[in-house]
Amino acid sequence: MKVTVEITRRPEIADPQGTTIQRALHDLGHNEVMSVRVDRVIHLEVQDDDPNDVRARVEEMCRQVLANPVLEDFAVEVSE
Amino acid sequence: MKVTVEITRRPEIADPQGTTIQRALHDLGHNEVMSVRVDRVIHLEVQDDDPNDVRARVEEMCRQVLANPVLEDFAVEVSE
Amino acid sequence: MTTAAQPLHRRLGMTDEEHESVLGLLRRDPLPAELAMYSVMWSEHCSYKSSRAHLRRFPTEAPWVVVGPGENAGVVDLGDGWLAALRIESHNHPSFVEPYQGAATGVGGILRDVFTMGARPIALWDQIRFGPLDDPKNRYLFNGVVSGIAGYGNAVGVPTVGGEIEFDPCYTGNPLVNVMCLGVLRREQLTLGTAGPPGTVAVLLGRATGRDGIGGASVLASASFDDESQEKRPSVQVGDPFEEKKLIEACLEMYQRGLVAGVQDLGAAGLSCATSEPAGRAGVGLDVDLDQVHVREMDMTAPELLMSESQERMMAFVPSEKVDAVLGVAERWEIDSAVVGTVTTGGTLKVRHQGEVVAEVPAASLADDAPLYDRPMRRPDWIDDLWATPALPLGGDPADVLLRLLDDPAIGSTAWVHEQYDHMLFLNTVIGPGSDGSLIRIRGTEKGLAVSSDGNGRLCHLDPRAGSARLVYEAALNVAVTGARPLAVVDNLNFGNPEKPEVMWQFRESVEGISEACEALAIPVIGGNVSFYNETEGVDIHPTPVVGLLGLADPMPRQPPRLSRAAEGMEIWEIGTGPTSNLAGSAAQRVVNDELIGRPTPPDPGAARQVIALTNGLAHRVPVLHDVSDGGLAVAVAEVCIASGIGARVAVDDPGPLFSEDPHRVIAVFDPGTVVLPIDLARQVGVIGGDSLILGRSGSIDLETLTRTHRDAIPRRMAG
Amino acid sequence: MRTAVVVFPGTNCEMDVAHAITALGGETELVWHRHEDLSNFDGVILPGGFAHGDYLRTGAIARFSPVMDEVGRMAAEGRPVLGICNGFQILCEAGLLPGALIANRDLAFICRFVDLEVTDTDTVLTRSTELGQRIRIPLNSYEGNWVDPSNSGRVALRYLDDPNGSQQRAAAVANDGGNVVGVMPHPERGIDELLGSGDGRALLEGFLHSLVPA
Ligand SMILES: Nc1ncnc2c1ncn2[C@@H]1O[C@H](COP(=O)(O)OP(=O)(O)O)[C@@H](O)[C@H]1O
Ligand SMILES: [Mg+2]
Repeated sequence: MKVTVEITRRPEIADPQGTTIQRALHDLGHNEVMSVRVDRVIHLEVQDDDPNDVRARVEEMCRQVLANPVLEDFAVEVSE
Repeated sequence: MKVTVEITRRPEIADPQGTTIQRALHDLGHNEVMSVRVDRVIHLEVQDDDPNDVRARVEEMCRQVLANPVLEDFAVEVSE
Repeated sequence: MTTAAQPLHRRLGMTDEEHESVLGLLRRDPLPAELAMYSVMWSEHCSYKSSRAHLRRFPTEAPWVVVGPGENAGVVDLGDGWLAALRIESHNHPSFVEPYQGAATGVGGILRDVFTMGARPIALWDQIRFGPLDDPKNRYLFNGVVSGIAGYGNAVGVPTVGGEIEFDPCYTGNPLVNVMCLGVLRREQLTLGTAGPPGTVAVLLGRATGRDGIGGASVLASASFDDESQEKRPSVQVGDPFEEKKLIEACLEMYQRGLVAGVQDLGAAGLSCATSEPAGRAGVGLDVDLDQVHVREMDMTAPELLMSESQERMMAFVPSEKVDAVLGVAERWEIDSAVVGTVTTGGTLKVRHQGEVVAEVPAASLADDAPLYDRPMRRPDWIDDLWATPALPLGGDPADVLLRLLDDPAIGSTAWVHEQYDHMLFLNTVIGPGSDGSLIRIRGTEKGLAVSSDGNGRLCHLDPRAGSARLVYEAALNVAVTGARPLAVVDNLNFGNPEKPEVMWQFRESVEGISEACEALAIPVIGGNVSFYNETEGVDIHPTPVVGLLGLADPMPRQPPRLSRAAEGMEIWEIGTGPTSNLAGSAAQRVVNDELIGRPTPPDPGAARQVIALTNGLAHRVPVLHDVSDGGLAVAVAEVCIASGIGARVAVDDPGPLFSEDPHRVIAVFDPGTVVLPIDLARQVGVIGGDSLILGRSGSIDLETLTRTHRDAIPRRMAG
Repeated sequence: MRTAVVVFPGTNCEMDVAHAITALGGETELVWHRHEDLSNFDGVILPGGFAHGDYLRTGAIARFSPVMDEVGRMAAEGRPVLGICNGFQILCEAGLLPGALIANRDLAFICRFVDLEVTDTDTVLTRSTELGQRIRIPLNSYEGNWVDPSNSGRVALRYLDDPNGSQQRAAAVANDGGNVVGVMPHPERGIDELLGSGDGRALLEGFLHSLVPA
């Protein structure tokens, strides 16, 4: 099964990378860009047929290694 | 308008981060994980009301700077 | 939860008595923003309320001291118009909450303390301590901290040229992350944290202010650590080395062009500190308009703006006619800036927000009227028991013990750590990580700056006074092996809960030990930092003072001694009073017997001075000089063999003399007949040669095994 | 004969490069990235560091700096253009060199001396060296892993071991003309035996010998 995990930085945590990219886009003339934030998506392929089971396992992986609970939230999506 | 850009690494390009994460997951006993790929998502807020226009602009930003054509492909999604 | 019902001052971490003092000072109920400012400024972290009385014990004067404790960094004179600035700081609790960002922001903060003085930061050191690496949580913390130091230090462009690592179960719930920074400057660039005369304009430079780190000083760094800390997580700050790099360059340009009257960094307590301290120091007042502060989040309240610990910000105090020039420099370096205040006569700090006065307090009171605690002290009973128990003898073959020591992550190679740090930038690192002291040249002069930092929690647990004193002597010897003469000390006092009389006693003893050693060597303490409340679930860490010592080699040896310069046929001499066999607190005692007992050999100031002086002279003449510390003589010789890629034959095979860590000893390696050493202070212990290390009749270890064991000590554990 | 050393916000090796070039008898000037005119210079070096914090991708934002048009012009005119470390990354992003640089195989920053072998002497960096010559200089990067799906780069220096996973073990890559070179290890950190090696001198001397008056 294919699983997509989006890891997003918590809104209250500063995002220097987003700020810098926004500045660069303005420099390039894209002044219409109001905000930028960069997150990570992790695509996993998991050998298992039960979507609920897969979701539970991947959520555990997120808590263990994929996401940093202090700074980030995660959302798991199981497909096929 | 909110725009989401997913920047994916081309399959033929090595992904040290994905490899490392997969190894870490196996170390933790998650042997069911067959593959891991780490991509980036960029969330933009763009001041403009015409979705087509927004898409065209963001695609241009992608070609210019957000993605590196040697390594990456991109997909733009405009919402609201 | 009862928190909602608690009065504001308690929610801010203030005691009722402290709240009473504020009432007494202001003769009225404080406004919320005022209470916020007092709470952070009077926190343990910012006010040193438990330690201040003891810190007065330190000797702080010497003819070469330009700025002593009390400013952002200590400054000493190096001659010919050159000055050096040095400061050390801890980021223990933030690094436990989020190791990468905690360590990264620690680096950012220590850099700001140094470039606030007008100095260009030229080198960093890290002193880090964790629980044993067989616990995955400790590996996670260790890895995160090292990556954070690398991530920030490398990107900001200041080399990390050394440090130290220790592992002990006492740090499992409470890792220690200290960082130290050295800067150099020309005398005319010296800048102080003063607000300047009335009319001077306060310009806030750098990153926009957000809600990050609110209460970091009062909440995270000034209280014990427990499960509730989980809820304190929103105070995590995120560092931006890119912004800091620009800020460094912009500030240095301002100093060079003489545009500022004073500068203060925004660290703990943020704007509260950066407004009140400089005004207090200058004996003036300040009008601040919070609406001018550039922000990253909407609807921030006045207390939030005053307490935020957003990183990479500096406050410049600028004569009014130079404000445009300062704003121009900021723009050129692509950093944000805002005029936020004006210096006034009279000493009142007046803060406005959205048209209202939200605070109006005597500026100096935030720093000067902070509470001062004389906390009870008691010598713990268990010390005598520890001293009375004789250490177990070291069983086993010495060659075997040596291999086990080299495989210890605190003794094995630090390459896994220091190869993640850029330690070569600026082309000044003559001696970098992996040796005793670091040696940094000042190009265009004959001068070399030698720096060493030393801590030893186990030694200080057994004897906080003697242990702390020995740190100073060890650091002095470490700089002596590069040919440098000790100049000054900074200290980072990492201790447990000061509300416990035993911890306070350890603290006092440690201050006493450092002071005595400094006096014996005639060097001053020019700055430092105190970190209390290093305990988890009621268990305190070992008392862990860390001493950073700056030495000056002028001239620097043309060919400084290096571990890698030993060659076939050279003699190995041990310098220092002998014989020695006390194993109390040694690495061998820990590794072989897993115990911590006995009374370590106290320092001998006379012998220390003699050995340091002798070593200092030898540094200009011998190819290898190496101080004998962790792991004793055996490890010292093994390290020379590994670095030089050659074996040695050592005449000693008694475990005592081989593994004892008694103080004031170095080994010197040189061609026969090239050096004459005083017989009462030195003895030959072996010769260099062959392809194995032979310890008397006890056995031999081939060079390859020696090298591999040493190299893999950390990597093989980090591989999981 | 003058070399421009370009400074982007976040660059940090500019002073080291300027020092090394000066020590070898060359003449340099630090040029801010907003500069639009390099007509006074005969060659250009993009030094190492973290331009724009390495945010987004290393070199991605820097390549839009106004000065980069001039760097492109000099490259096209056949003048010596050298990118060291982050400068290499910028030249790839700008399309002046083939390929791109991604994270080291082991996902760790690497700062240590590495041993290299000269595999092409027909470039501005290696012209004063000999084929097969061994060179020892420091590597100092997190994203030093060169990939080139087009297989079109000329590898001028190769690692003897494989520290970071770089394709063909490439440590330095040149364009077809040999006048644009990117090198991941730092030649400017190898000009003084007191600091561990003098092998970088031959590389920078090659660059200086390639300068011809504009
Ligand atoms: N253990 C110590 N020994 C000597 N000086 C100290 C010690 N702890 C703190 N100081 C001095 O007190 C002053 C204030 O420190 P601190 O409030 O931590 O500064 P900052 O706000 O810059 O972090 C500094 O000059 C520091 O050197
Ligand atoms: Mg400070």
